[in-house]
Amino acid sequence: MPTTYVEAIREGIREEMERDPNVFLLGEDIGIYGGAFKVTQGLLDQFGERRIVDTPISESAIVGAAIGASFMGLRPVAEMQFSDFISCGFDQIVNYAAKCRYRWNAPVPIVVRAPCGGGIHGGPFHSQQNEAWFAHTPGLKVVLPATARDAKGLIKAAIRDNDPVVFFEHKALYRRVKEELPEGEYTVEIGKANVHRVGSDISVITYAAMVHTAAEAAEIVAKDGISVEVVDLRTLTPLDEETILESVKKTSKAIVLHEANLTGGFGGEIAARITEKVFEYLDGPVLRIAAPDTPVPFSSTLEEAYLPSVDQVVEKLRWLAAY
Amino acid sequence: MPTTYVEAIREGIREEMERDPNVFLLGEDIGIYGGAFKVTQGLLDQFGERRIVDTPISESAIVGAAIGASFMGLRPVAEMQFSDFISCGFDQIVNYAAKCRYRWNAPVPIVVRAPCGGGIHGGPFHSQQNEAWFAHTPGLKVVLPATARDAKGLIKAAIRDNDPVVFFEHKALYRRVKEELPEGEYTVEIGKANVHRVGSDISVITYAAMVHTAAEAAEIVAKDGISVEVVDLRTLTPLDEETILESVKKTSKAIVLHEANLTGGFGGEIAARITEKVFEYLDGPVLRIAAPDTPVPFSSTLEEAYLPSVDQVVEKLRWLAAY
Amino acid sequence: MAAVKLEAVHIDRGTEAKAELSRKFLYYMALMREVEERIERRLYRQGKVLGGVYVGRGQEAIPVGSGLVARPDDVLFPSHRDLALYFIRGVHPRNVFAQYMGRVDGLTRGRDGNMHMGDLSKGLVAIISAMAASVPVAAGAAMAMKYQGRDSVAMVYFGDGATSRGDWHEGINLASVQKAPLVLLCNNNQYAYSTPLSKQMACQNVADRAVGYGIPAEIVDGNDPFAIYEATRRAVEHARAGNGPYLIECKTFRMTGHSAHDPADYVPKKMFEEWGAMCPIQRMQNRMVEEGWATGEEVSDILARIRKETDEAIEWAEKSPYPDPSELTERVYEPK
Amino acid sequence: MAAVKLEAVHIDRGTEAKAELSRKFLYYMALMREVEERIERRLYRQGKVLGGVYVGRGQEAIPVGSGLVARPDDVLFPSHRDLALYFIRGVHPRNVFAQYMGRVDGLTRGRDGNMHMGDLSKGLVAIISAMAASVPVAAGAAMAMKYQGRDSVAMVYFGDGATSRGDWHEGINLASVQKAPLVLLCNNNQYAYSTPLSKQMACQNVADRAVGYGIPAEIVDGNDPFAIYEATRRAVEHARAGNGPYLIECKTFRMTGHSAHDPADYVPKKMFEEWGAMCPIQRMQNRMVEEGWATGEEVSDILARIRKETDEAIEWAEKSPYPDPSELTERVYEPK
Ligand SMILES: Cc1ncc(C[n+]2csc(CCOP(=O)(O)OP(=O)(O)O)c2C)c(N)n1
Ligand SMILES: Cc1ncc(C[n+]2csc(CCOP(=O)(O)OP(=O)(O)O)c2C)c(N)n1
Ligand SMILES: [Mg+2]
Ligand SMILES: [Mg+2]
Repeated sequence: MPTTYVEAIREGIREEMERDPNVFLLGEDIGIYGGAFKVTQGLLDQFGERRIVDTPISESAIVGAAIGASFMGLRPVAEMQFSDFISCGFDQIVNYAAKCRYRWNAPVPIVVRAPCGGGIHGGPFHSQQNEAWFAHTPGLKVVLPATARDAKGLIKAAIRDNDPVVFFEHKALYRRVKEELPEGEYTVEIGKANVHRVGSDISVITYAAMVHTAAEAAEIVAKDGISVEVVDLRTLTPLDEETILESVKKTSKAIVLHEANLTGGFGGEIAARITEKVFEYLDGPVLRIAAPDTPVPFSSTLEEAYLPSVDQVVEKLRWLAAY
Repeated sequence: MPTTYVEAIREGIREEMERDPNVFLLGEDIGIYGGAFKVTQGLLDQFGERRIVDTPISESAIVGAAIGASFMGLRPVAEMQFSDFISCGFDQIVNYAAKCRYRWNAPVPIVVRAPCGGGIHGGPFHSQQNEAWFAHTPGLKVVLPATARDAKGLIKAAIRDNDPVVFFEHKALYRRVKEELPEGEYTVEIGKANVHRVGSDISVITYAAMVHTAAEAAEIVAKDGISVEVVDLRTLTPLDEETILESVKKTSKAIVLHEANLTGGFGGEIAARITEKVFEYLDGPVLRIAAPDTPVPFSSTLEEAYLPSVDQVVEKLRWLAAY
Repeated sequence: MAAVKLEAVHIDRGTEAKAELSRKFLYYMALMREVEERIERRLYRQGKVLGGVYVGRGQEAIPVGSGLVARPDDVLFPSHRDLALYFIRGVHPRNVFAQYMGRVDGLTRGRDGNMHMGDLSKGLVAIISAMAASVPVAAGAAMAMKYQGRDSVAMVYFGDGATSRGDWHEGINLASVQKAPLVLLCNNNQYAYSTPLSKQMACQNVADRAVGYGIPAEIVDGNDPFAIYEATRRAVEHARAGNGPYLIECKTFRMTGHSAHDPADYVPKKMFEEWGAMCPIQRMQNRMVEEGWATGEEVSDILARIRKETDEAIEWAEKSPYPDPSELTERVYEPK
Repeated sequence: MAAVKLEAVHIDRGTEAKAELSRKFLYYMALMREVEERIERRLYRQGKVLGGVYVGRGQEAIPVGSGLVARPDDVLFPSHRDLALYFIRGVHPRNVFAQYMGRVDGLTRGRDGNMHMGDLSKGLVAIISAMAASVPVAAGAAMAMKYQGRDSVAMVYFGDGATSRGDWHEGINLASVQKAPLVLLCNNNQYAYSTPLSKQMACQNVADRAVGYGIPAEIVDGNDPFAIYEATRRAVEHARAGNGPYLIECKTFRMTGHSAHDPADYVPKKMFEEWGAMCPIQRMQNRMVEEGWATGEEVSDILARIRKETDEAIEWAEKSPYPDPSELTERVYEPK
C-alpha cells in the first residue's frame, strides 16, 4: 500500500523512537490531539506522556527546552504547529542552537519540525516558506523533503544527526503525495540532492512542493522535445553543490524554482553559485521562478496567482529552450 | 567641522524630533545612558522622558509597542541595543509590522534601529549582519548607510517613511567615518543606490562598512590601471536594481561584496539579478565576497580572518580584470 | 475546573437603563452567535469558507459585556473569539461574511481570512496569528494615548493559552512599568486548542499572574455580560485615571472545537453539558423576561431581526467578487 | 531600595563544618573577586582583553553560596556575573584568563569571549548574550533529568532585568507545568545596565512573579553566602523531591558599572557606599574571625594564596597562543 508523506514522517519518527529511548517529542497539541496535521497521531498511545510532551504555547521555550534536553543526552524532536510560528522561537534557533558547537563544542542534536508552505488557504500566517532565514544561519541544517520516501528517510536522518536540523514539511504534500516505500529500515543522507527526473536540455533546481510543479512542467514540455532535468535539493544546508553544478554543466541552462518569495530567497544563492562556478558552461541566463514579494494572500484567486504555477514554469522553460 | 557617523545619526534623529512632535524613541538604556553606543546621548536632556523612553529588556515588546504607538499616529524609533538581539523581537517585525499594510491597509511607520557588524571584538552575539532575513520579508524596508552623510539623510527619510524600516547602523563606522555634512536640512531617498566611486572596468556592488573596503581596494588596483566602480546600495529594500544593472552594463564585470555570511546572504540576490537581467553584457562570472559560513568569532586572529578584507577584494578584482 | 457559579451581577442603575443594556447585550451576543453558526455550520461545510474557522460560541458575553463599555476613542484588540466587538464598532455582518469567504468586500479584501481583520478608523486592530502578539502592540497604543494626553484606553483580548507566550509577559510588563492605560481581557475557556489549563500553567487563575506586574486583577463570570460590563467599567476607570493596566479574567468555556475541523473529542462530555447550561445568551433571555426588562415576544423579535439581517448579509456577501489576481502585488508598501 | 538588612544566617551544623564552609566561601568569593579585578582593572586597561567585560563585584556570594550546594550531576547555567561557579566546578583560572584574552586555551578556544563559556563535561552551560535565553534551556535540561529518572537539578542564574524577557516567562512556565527540577537564582542587583528596577518591573520583588507560575519563592540577603547556601538547599531539596521549580531572589548590588567601559554615573553615589559596607567578602572575613572559624592570619593566607594562583594563571594564559586563522571554519558542524 502506498504511504502518504504525513504517514511517512510519522513512521520515521516512530521507528526512531522505537530504536532509541532518548528520542522524545515536544510541541503544542501533539499528544492526545496528534498534532494540528496529525503527524504524531497514535504516538501518545504507543509511547505515553513521558515521551510525547504537550507544551504550553511557547515556541521559544519549546526550542529552548529541546536544546537543554539535548545537552543531557536526549534527542528531542520539537514541533512548531506551523512554520510561521518559528519566528516566535527564532532567537533560540539562530543564536542558541546554531552556535553552541562552534562556540564551546557543545553539540545540539535537536530537530525542529515545521509544517510550511501554501496551497491550503492558510493566509499570511499559515503558509510561509521561510527556509532562507535558516539557510543563512551557519550551524543549522535545513531539510525540506518533497516525497514520502525522502520524508521518512530524512526525518530519520535528522533525528540521528548531531547538529540542529530545521525540518520543513510541506503541508500541501502531507496527503497529496504518496508512494510505496522501500521495505525495512532506511535513511536518506542529509546534504545529498536527488535528480528527480533526468534530462539534458535545461536543469530545474528546486525543492519541496515545487519539485512536483517542476516535474509536471517537464512532462508538458517533453512533448515539445524539451528535455528537462529536475534536481530536488532536499536539503539546503548542507547544500549539494556538486549535483547542481554537474546538472548545469550537462544542460548549460538552468532555472531555479521555489515557493518562497523571490527577493532574498535561497534561489539567489543557487543562481549565484551556478553563475560563479560554471559560467563558461552557461548558454543562457539563470532564471528564477518564485512567489512575488508579498505576504501569502488568503483568497483563492490571490493565492493561486501567488504560488508559482506549472504554467509559469512551462513558459520559462520554453523561453530558455529557445534562447 | 566633520561630523562622525554616530553624530550624523543623532543629528538626524534630533532634527526629526524637533520637526515632528510625534517622533519618539524607545529602547534599552537610551535615556540617561544615551544608548550603548551613545547614539541618543543628550536627547533626554533636550526632549525629556516623555519622548525618550527607557524600556525593560524586552525586544519583542519594544517592537510591538512601536507598532501600537504608530497606529495612534506617533512615529516611534525603536533601538535594538545590538542587531543581534533583533532575533528576540523577530516575530513582531516580520509578522506584525511587515504585513499590516498588505493585510488590512494599516500603515506601520516605525523605525527599528539596529547597530550591526563586526570589527569590534564583539564575538558571535554582538557582531551580526543579519539584514538578509529582513530583505527576504516583503513589507519591510532595509537600510544600511555607509557614510555619515547618508546616515543622517537616511535616518531622517526612515523616520518620515510610512512603512516599517529596519535601519542597520554599522558599529565599526560610528566613530571611524566622518565628513562635512551639507548645510541645512536634507534627506537621502530610500531605495536609491549611490555610485560611491566611478569606474569602468569592474563594478563592486556592496553596502555598509564594506563600501570602504571596496573603495580601498579600488584605490590599490587603480595603480595597476584597473578602474573600479563602487556601487553603495544604501538600501536593500527597495532595491535600486537600475543603478546596479547600469553599472554592470558599463563594466561587464561584477563583484558582490558583503560582510554577512556568504550562503543565503543578499549577495546571492544581487548576483542572480545581474545574471538574469544583463547576462549578455557579462564578460565574466559574477563573483561574491563575503564572510565564511561561521558565527562571528571573538578572538582577533579569527575575526580578522572572518571579515572580508581589502586584500581579498584586491585579489578578486585582479583575477576578474584578467578574465 | 467546575463552572464558576457566581450570582448574577446586579448593576446600580434604573430599570430602564438596565433593560436597555440587556437588549443590547442580547442583540450583540445573539448576532455573534448567529453569524458564527452560519459560518461554521453552513458556509464552511458548503466549502464557501476556506481556511480555518474559530468561533466564540459560549463566550459571547466577553466581547459584548466589555465592548459596550468602550468609548469610540478607545482602541480594541480583539482575539479570534471576539467577533461581537466588530459589530459593536459598526462593522456590518455582510463584510464579515465576505471576509470569511475571501471576497473583496471583506475587511482585508481577501488578503487575510477569518478573524484576522481590523479597521483603524473604527479603532479595531487586526490580530496576527501568533497568540498574544497583540499585547505589546496594545501596550504601545496605550503608551501613545498617554503621550498624547488623551484619557482613552486600549483593550486587548486573549485566551488562557496565550498567557504562556513571552509576548504576553513582555507586553504587560512594559505597560505596567509605563502605567499605560491598558485593559487586559482574558477569556479563560480552559483549553488552548486541545491543551487543558493544567498543561498550560501551574497557577490556579490567569489573574494570579497580575501579581508579577503589580497590577490589579479580578475574576468574573465570563458568561454574564453584566458582570463583565461592571468589571470593565472598574478597569477602564482605573486606566483612564492614570493608574496603569488592569486585568480581567473571564471564566468561561469554549462550546465547540478549537476550530471548525476539530471535533474536540479530548473534552469530557460533562464539561459541555455543565457549561451548556450556562449559555450566556439563554441566561440573558431568561433574565430579561424574569426581571421584566422585555417580554418573551420582544426577545423573539430581536432574534428574528438578527436572522433576517444575517440572511441578507450572506446573500449580499455571496455576490461580492473574489479579488482580481492583478491586486496581488499591490499595497505591500505605501503606493508612490 | 535600601540595602536589605538581614541577620546573618546561622546554619545548623557543628562549628568545624561551618568553619570549613566559611573557608570555602571565602576562597571562592575572593578568587572570583581577584580574577575579575585583574581582568577589569588590569588586563582590560592594558588592552589585553578585548570586547566587553562584565564582572560580579559585590555579588560573589550568589554563585558561591549556591554553587557549593550543587552536586556534580547537577547542571549549572551561570549568568554573566557568576564566575565563581566555574571555579567551583574545577575550571582553572588560567583558562578563564585565556578565555578573556581570546587565546586557544580559553574555554571556547577564542571563538567567544568573556563569560560566554561552558563545559558540558563539568556541567557548565555557556550563556548566549540574549538575557534569560538560558531559562528555557535549563528548563529542558531539568525536564530531561526527570525523563532519565535522575534526581539531579538544573540551576539557572539571571539578573533582575532578565526577568522582563519573554524567554524567562516561557521557560519558568514550562518548567512549572512540567514540575521539572529547576532552581532559579536571581541576582537582583537593582540595575539592568543603566536601567533601575523601577523602569524594569512594576512589582516590588522578582519573587512576586513566582505566584504566576504556582511555584515557591524566597528572598534572601544576596551578600551572605550562608543565607544563599541554606535557601539553595531548600530549593534543591524541593526540586529533587519532584515538586518542581523554586525561585530564589538574592537582593544585592552591582558594585561597578554594567561593564568595564561604563562609569555608572547614573547610580547614586550613596548606593555604592551603602552596599560597599555590605561587601560579602569583607563580611565573611570579619565573621570568620569573630566566630573563631579562622584566625586573621589564616584569612590572610587564603587571600595570599589566591593572589599567587592568580599571578601564575595570568602568566600562563599570556603564553597561550591566539587561535590560528585556519581554525576559523572548523567545527561549525560535526566533523565528518
Ligand atoms: C504563537 C502561536 N503558536 C501556536 C498557535 C496555534 N494556535 C492557534 S489558537 C491556539 C490555542 C489558543 O488558546 P487560547 O489562547 O487559550 O485561546 P482560545 O483559542 O482558547 O480562545 C493555538 C495553539 C498560534 N496561533 N500562535
Ligand atoms: C535580549 C537582550 N537584550 C539586550 C541585551 C544587552 N544587555 C546586556 S546585559 C543587560 C542588562 C542585564 O541586566 P540584568 O538582567 O539585571 O543583569 P545584570 O547585568 O544586572 O546582572 C543588557 C540590557 C542583552 N544581553 N540581551
Ligand atoms: Mg483558551
Ligand atoms: Mg541587574
